[in-house]
Amino acid sequence: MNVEQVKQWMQLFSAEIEKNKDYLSQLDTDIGDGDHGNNMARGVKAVEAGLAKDQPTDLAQTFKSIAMSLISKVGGASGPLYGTAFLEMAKAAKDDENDLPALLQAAAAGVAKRGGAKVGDKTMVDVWLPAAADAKQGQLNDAVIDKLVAATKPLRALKGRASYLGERSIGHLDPGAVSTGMLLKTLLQATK
Amino acid sequence: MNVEQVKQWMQLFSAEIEKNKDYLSQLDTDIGDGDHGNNMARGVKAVEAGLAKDQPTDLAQTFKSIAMSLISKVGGASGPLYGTAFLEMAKAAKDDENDLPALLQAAAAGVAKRGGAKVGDKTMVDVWLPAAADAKQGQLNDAVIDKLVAATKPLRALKGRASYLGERSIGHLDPGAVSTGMLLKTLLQATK
Amino acid sequence: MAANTQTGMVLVSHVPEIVAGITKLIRQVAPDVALTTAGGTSDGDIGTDATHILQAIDANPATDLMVFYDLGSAKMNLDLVTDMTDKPLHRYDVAFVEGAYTCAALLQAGDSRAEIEKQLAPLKIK
Amino acid sequence: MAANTQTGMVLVSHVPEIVAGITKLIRQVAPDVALTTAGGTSDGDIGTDATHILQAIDANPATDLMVFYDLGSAKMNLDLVTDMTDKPLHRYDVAFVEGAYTCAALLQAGDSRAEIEKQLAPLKIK
Ligand SMILES: Nc1ncnc2c1ncn2[C@@H]1O[C@H](COP(=O)(O)OP(=O)(O)O)[C@@H](O)[C@H]1O
Ligand SMILES: Nc1ncnc2c1ncn2[C@@H]1O[C@H](COP(=O)(O)OP(=O)(O)O)[C@@H](O)[C@H]1O
Ligand SMILES: [Mg+2]
Ligand SMILES: [Mg+2]
Ligand SMILES: [Mg+2]
Ligand SMILES: [Mg+2]
Repeated sequence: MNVEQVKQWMQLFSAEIEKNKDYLSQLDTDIGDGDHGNNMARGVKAVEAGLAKDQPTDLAQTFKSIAMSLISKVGGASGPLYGTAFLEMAKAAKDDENDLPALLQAAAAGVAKRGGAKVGDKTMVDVWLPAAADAKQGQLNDAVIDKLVAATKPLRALKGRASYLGERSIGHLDPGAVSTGMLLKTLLQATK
Repeated sequence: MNVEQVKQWMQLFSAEIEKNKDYLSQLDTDIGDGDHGNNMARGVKAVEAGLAKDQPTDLAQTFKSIAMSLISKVGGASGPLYGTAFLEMAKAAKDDENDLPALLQAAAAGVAKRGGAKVGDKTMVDVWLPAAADAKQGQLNDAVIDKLVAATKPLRALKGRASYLGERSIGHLDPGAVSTGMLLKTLLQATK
Repeated sequence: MAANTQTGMVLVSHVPEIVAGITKLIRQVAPDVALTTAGGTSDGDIGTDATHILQAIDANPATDLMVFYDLGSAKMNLDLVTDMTDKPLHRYDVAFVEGAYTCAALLQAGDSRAEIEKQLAPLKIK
Repeated sequence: MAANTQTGMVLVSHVPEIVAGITKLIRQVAPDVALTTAGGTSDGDIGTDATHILQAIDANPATDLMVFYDLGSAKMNLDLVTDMTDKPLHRYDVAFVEGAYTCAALLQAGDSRAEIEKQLAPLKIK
């Protein structure tokens, strides 16, 4: 992975979020507070502005810039979660790591730690952790990602706002899992 | 007890509260939110205005008028507590009860029930319940009342705002116990 | 998944801003819930009084009310008010913000009072 | 009985009015406590963000901070911020209003953090 690919990734992700903003907010209306699309849209806009301003020249700087934008602008749980993912990739990249599976592994572990969620709790962690494991096996692709996202639907939420709904959270996709699916699919596109 | 005596009682109590407003608020500053004097002053002013407006002709109406004024104007825990005391006396008076010890008994039981406090919890109940029992024995006087009030000082509060302070509530008089002392002493004056 | 609007919520706080703020938090997840509030005394001071609480109860369109409050004097006023209104009042001695948020989210999801009470049980602290 | 002003308090909420209201409630019993707040996002929207929380931490004159919050995203932002500041942050997963009120009353009475933590323990609900 290199700086140009990350920038490409962020452009693709940004476009995807913009396109699906209302959809993500609708998913979040069903089992949350209805702001996930707006939160992410605010986030990716800040990421683009941040990269333009910071002009990072190496991977670590690039990830750090993205992380800081997400942390300060998303304004929901997904802010510190995605922010931590990119902070962890920045840390790994500082140690000269640019292998995609290793970076994803660091990101996924960071997200899981930040939220205290396990796989099966119906959060974005349900996509992050298995996807990172699949990437390590060289088996991450769009179909795998779609399956991980879809698998959140029958679950009962144990973390985040949806967990307040108890049983009522069953039968809905987790909004953060859906946006994580978009993040990973655009990553595959940008690095293929 | 008759209507004229109750009116006399309220005038004496009102004057006593007015005179000790700052003292009561200071006691409440030490182990509460510092408003007990103001709360009571607002309450007794409303009582006087209420009685002038309602022009009650029997004991039950008189107690009811006092209760409603306290309930709607005190604005602190002492509002529902004193309000309940007078509501209970109004109920008892409706059953043609005008014997002072019996009325006090009804009031004290009402206060204890409303606040869920026992004797020893460092609240106004520490004065109400023993004083009502003493009245029944014909042994209620100023010295007895002063002793009951003073006995709240070494206690640790288990109810009300002071209970948040735990051990720190020890060594202070309970403000509601002090105002209850004033209420009972002026009652003795008005009925002697 | 229609909201439960037969059961309403009443919030009682010593401070007007607290119930105004919780209302904002709740409205994000529960736009349709029958919610009324009494923040501060009738005169707008810090404190609670029965008159103000009765107004919030009367103003609530629901028939059955779940009530949340901050501190003890609100609790005593609530108990007093229970004797003064015909509407069934259910008082919860739970964490104020967290309990009210949970209740609102579940009413919006259509849950019954009995179902919601199960979720409120672990939040009891008073 | 001098107030403990070495230990401060930070309140984090999704909604500005909630922390403004709790501050009013607290100031009645704890005029001298070192208290700062972050209500809503930096932009004034409903939500929380690390930048706003950091501002409240920096603005607090105390050296050791006890932190209270409403919902989970505030908690995650707090944990993130813990890595970004030198001030020791102690996060309490307790009932928000009730925990903050208790803490403030005890700091005003001069209690130490260790003593206060004992009183906060029964309020843990998160
Ligand atoms: N504790 C947690 N661990 C992991 N992911 C979480 C956690 N809490 C929330 N999330 C994720 O965040 C998403 C919601 O994000 P968003 O709507 O932006 O934040 P908020 O819930 O604060 O409004 C959820 O769909 C879920 O995937
Ligand atoms: N649960 C209770 N049972 C009996 N008395 C109580 C209770 N809570 C508070 N009190 C009494 O009320 C007094 C405080 O009254 P006040 O200052 O007017 O109300 P607040 O505490 O709401 O500001 C206390 O000193 C105590 O005597
Ligand atoms: Mg959301
Ligand atoms: Mg949100
Ligand atoms: Mg008081
Ligand atoms: Mg008060």
